[in-house]
Amino acid sequence: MGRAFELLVSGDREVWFITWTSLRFSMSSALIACIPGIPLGVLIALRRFRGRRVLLAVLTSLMALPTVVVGLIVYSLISRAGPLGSFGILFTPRAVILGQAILALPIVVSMTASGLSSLDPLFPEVLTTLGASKREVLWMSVRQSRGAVLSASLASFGRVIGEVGVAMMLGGNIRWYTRTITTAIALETSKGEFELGLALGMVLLVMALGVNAALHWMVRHE
Amino acid sequence: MGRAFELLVSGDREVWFITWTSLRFSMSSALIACIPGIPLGVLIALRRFRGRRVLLAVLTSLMALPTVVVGLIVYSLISRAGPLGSFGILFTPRAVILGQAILALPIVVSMTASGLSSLDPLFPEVLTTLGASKREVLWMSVRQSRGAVLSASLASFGRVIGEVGVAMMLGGNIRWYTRTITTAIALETSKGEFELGLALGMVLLVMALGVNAALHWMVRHE
Amino acid sequence: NVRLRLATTTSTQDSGLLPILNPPFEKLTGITVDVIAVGSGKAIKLGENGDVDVVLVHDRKAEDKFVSQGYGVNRRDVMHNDFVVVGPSEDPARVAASTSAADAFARIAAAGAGFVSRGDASGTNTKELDLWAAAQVKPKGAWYKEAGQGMGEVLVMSNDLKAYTLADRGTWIAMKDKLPGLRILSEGDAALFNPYGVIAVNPQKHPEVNYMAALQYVAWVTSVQGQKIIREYTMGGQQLFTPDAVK
Amino acid sequence: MSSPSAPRLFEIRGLRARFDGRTVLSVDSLAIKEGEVTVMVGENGSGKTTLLRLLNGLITPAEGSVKFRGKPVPGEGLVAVRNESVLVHQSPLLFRGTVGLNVAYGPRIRGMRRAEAAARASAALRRVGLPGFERRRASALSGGEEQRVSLARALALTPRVLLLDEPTSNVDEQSRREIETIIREVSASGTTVIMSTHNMELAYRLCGRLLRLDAGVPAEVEENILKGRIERIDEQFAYFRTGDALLRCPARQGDFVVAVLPCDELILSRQPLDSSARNQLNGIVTELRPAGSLLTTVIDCGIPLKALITREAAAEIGVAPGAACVVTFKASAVRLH
Amino acid sequence: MSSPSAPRLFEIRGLRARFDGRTVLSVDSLAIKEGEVTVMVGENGSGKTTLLRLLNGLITPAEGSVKFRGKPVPGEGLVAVRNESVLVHQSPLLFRGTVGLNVAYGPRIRGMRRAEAAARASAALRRVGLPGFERRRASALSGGEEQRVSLARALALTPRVLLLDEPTSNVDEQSRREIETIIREVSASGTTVIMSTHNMELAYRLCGRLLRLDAGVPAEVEENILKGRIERIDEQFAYFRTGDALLRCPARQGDFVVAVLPCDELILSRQPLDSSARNQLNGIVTELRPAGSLLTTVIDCGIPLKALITREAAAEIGVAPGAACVVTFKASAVRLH
Ligand SMILES: Nc1ncnc2c1ncn2[C@@H]1O[C@H](COP(=O)(O)OP(=O)(O)OP(=O)(O)O)[C@@H](O)[C@H]1O
Ligand SMILES: Nc1ncnc2c1ncn2[C@@H]1O[C@H](COP(=O)(O)OP(=O)(O)OP(=O)(O)O)[C@@H](O)[C@H]1O
Ligand SMILES: [Mg+2]
Ligand SMILES: [Mg+2]
Repeated sequence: MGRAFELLVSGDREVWFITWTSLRFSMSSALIACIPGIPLGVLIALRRFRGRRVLLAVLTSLMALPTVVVGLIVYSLISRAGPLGSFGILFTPRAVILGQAILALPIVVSMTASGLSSLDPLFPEVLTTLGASKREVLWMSVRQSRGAVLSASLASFGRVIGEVGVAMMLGGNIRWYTRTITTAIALETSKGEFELGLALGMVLLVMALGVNAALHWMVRHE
Repeated sequence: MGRAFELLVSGDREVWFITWTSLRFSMSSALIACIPGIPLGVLIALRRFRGRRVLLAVLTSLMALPTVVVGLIVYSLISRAGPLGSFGILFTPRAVILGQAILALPIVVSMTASGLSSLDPLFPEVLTTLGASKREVLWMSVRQSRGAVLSASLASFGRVIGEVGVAMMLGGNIRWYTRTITTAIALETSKGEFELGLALGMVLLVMALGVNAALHWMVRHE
Repeated sequence: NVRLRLATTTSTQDSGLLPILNPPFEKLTGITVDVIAVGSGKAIKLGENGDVDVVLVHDRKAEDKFVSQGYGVNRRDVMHNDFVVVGPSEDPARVAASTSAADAFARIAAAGAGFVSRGDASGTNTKELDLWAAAQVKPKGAWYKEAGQGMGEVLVMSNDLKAYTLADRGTWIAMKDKLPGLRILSEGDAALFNPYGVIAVNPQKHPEVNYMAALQYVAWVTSVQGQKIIREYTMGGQQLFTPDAVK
Repeated sequence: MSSPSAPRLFEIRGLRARFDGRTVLSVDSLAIKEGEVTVMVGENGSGKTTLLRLLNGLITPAEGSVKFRGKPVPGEGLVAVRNESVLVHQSPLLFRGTVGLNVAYGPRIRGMRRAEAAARASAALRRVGLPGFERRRASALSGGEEQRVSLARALALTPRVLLLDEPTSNVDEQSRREIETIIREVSASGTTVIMSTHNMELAYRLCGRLLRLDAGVPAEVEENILKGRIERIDEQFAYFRTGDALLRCPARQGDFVVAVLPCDELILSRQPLDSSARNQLNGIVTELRPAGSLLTTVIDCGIPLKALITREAAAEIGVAPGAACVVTFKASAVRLH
Repeated sequence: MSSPSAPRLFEIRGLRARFDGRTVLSVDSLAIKEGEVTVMVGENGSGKTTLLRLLNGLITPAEGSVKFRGKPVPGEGLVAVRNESVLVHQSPLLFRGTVGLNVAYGPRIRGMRRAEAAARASAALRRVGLPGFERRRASALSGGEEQRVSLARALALTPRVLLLDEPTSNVDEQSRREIETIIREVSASGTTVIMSTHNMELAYRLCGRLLRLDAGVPAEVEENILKGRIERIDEQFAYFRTGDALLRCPARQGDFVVAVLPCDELILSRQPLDSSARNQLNGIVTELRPAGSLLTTVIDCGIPLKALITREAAAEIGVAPGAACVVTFKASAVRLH
């Protein structure tokens, strides 16, 4: 801990930079995942359709996919040799954000769905009879279960800010460019600099706590 | 996919071994995390105490902790130089299971708590008036929210079976001993054997799906 | 702002050489060098896929294959360092008394003392397997731990497990302060020679690669200035690499 | 019966509703006129809630059709049903947040501006006897308060069709009377009301039409429900005016608006009877129809009265459409509500 | 009033309950005897549910104490309250799974074997009129079915104290009568019943004691509630026997067990009045106590009757404890339930 604060307070420019990069990547990717993920989760929770259970099981299983595998899959798409190679986004921040968003999506969807499944089954009916359109039912369900939706978003944020596989594979851990706290930790650890790794871990934890607290506070005071 | 099945079907003994190791480690660690984690989550959900919100925020933030940091922390305890070094469990299966259980614990606790918070607030009261003791209220709450509790357990299982940091750091990725699917993927990837990495990823995914399906089925037919 | 992507092994990055070697190049040419430090195998794979412009690795067999398959052009020797056999200070296998690297390995096997192998098909791992062959030992058994990890991790493991291992000198020097239980027990054998090469990715295979910048980089590391920086780079008072391009 | 140009508000044909393979509702044919107050009664599990949900297009029938203004629901008619009708569910389900937010939700969702919707909400809350409840947390209400908020939430929409599922079950006496008044008022202003209740008093007092469900099947109502008012009261009788008839009833005080006369309490005869029964009305038989082993006879005595008689008795007295007869019943057989 | 050796079942002193800083219940002193049926009535939000929860030790009072068999609840008496009493909540909250599982839960948790508990559950379900519902999913019930299952869940425990919060609100007429019978039966077997309801008919018929809550404060009940039965009925009157008195009531048919006589419908006089009022009873004033600006007078006419009179009238007639007087009231003032 002492080391972490020393690093931050001493104004080590590089630590500040990678902290900011981590935050930027994970906020962006969690947000990008939430935009389709929350509505999708709500739909899965509220609709009864064929294959719903299977879909949920697949989503939960996807949460188990190692980050490096997600990295590999995205890599095989955006590598020069892959179908989207011409965009040349490999080893850029965009690639990391894309990969992390893909990583976050199943988490957002399945946690939102499982959170909302505890809504009273009559809830959508009550909204509907009051004149709510399908979209409004969706939106109100989110507001009604905002605790669960917040949990889902925060869990996906936590997952991406703490993951290293995608950031390493797609970002390349390039100094002053795509190096994040986690890739830096991996680097330091591989060099045997365990204390520095731990210190960076603490920085990350403090940041995650801050984001958590801020979002909880916002939702509470909405 | 093709490659993965080829590997499994061709009876590659090593692939079977690492698959079994992965399953063994993650089942054990998820189970170990659930034993204190589920009751703790239920307590946090049902009791109103000071610092409850803070505790929840910390737990959610802990989910963001990179696996390698968890690995580092446990390492610093069980390494020869650490306070528990004399047990000599570093680079053994026990070390991995211990580390993964620590990783899984905040997930189990916070997801159980958030799942149960959607129980009707009168539910414990109804149980109490029917003569349930505090322990029975706890147990019935779990059964009542078994979907949420199952999700929590499966999420923690998914997290540990898909993680690589702890397994690598504490298990050492030792062939025929502590090598798991994820550490094998990391190894193959570092060798540039991307396809093999992907194939192993698919093996893992299929396994996670199997466990998910089995548990869902069990809970449904309880 | 031109960016050049360099895939390299972790040893060049972790030893601190590249952070010294690259800035003068960047200043000189205005090209930003993105260093992607991975295992040798992965670095070459990235080159094959055209995801990087230039590779700097140490695995002669893989490099030659890379060039012969047409993925890489203009391979140049850059520098070398060497491998050392490290092990517990107590030296239960009496490796310190060995006459050659192969002899050292034979002693380890004979004593059944712990040995941690990289097991990751890296240059170091390839070299290690060659040495086992030379010692006429099939490494197998509880004493032989295939870790499948990077050099740093394997050194840490050896330290903890009180086991022997083969390490490149650069990483050893960089990390030896954190490895109180280990010391060099065998070194200097010609068989432990570890050459690094730089290869530009073939623009005919991958037209998108920044071939011009890659050539400039190859030119820089093999230039007199570049080689001087390599020669003068020391850590803990020890020279880490010996330049090969300019004698 | 209905003129073909003006379709009934709701028309039901061959309707079947099933849950888990069990048929819980089975209505062959039913029409509901605009402006009417239809009250559904029936045992627990007889399908009242299910029918209301079907009418509101919230669930889909297993067989048959519900038509709203001639268009099928769910289907073409769904938009119209959504726009014109609101169902107040049996168990009030309030959203998190304040009571005001709950009640203003409907108007807001239909595009009303915030201030206007809030004003509507306040008015609706005042109407159900909960003035000033706007800022209370919806989760911190008593059972009856919840139920009244849920009614207010529907009233705030001023719907053309109001579907109420047991709106007074948890409500106190005073509020029950107020809700009765509300239903009278909205009905007077042209709103169609379809409600279910177990409170027979409320059912009798409000119904334009009483619908009894028996295990999912509409059943004949075996009572004469006569709207009217007490004309005078003496120590012996209350005199209840309904249409052209004046009925002698037990002398009770109260604001009674309906007299209920069970069909099997009516005695038919050709000549006036010499009995202690204090009500005798002359009438003409207009209809005869079988009702199980008995016959339902409709007699026009200025008001139409239904009587249940055995087939033998009918033959003996010579009951046939067009025949004159005398209807006799005791004062104590008349139940005032 | 009570003998010191036998403490009342419940004793309340200076009780205050608060939610969000608002005092919603304020009972200075109240005792409930064992074996009695206490019925609570009062407006929505008057604190009935809150009082029941306090009695069951489910919430903690802000001030004051509830004692069960002399021991404070929550506190020393909690174990006893838990063992002997069950509260049926206002909104039935069933667990997932089958109805059988719900009803057998209580017996199971108290250590009964599975088969025995299942048998108990079946018996309880039969008792509430839901035989064969054991295997139904608890989430697939109608509103009234849910409520009856929740009652059965409590009955399966055969508690010594049964706390019922509006047990008949969603229940059909027939079942309401059955529940009334159940309450009579459990009460006859010695169980203490404390219930809340908005159904005044049920309240009057069942109550051993009627407790009216007015904004959280127990209020005087301004009615004479006279238990008894119809002795005979003629075309003019029903004759209701209560204690030594025979009351003339409006002639209505039905199974009436209670006559309710509002206190302000009684006229007191020294001499028999020559009026059309058909009930005149002679009695002796036993008590006089102020009730706002009026006086509550208790007259022993074989049965104790309460009358509300003005202070002037009291002075004029000379109403004082021990004085003889005549109580007069109209037949139509008597409400039979
Ligand atoms: N979601 C459901 N799934 C399965 N069965 C159901 C469901 N809802 C209702 N039922 C069953 O359908 C039947 C009709 O239920 P419905 O709710 O329409 O009755 P109701 O007349 O409203 O009764 P109540 O007076 O108790 O409210 C009942 O037997 C009930 O058990
Ligand atoms: N959990 C709560 N939080 C805050 N206020 C509450 C809560 N529960 C009840 N209240 C308030 O306390 C008062 C008394 O409520 P209570 O439920 O005891 O009333 P009640 O007599 O049972 O009414 P009802 O007849 O409607 O069931 C009400 O004004 C209600 O709004
Ligand atoms: Mg219903
Ligand atoms: Mg209540």
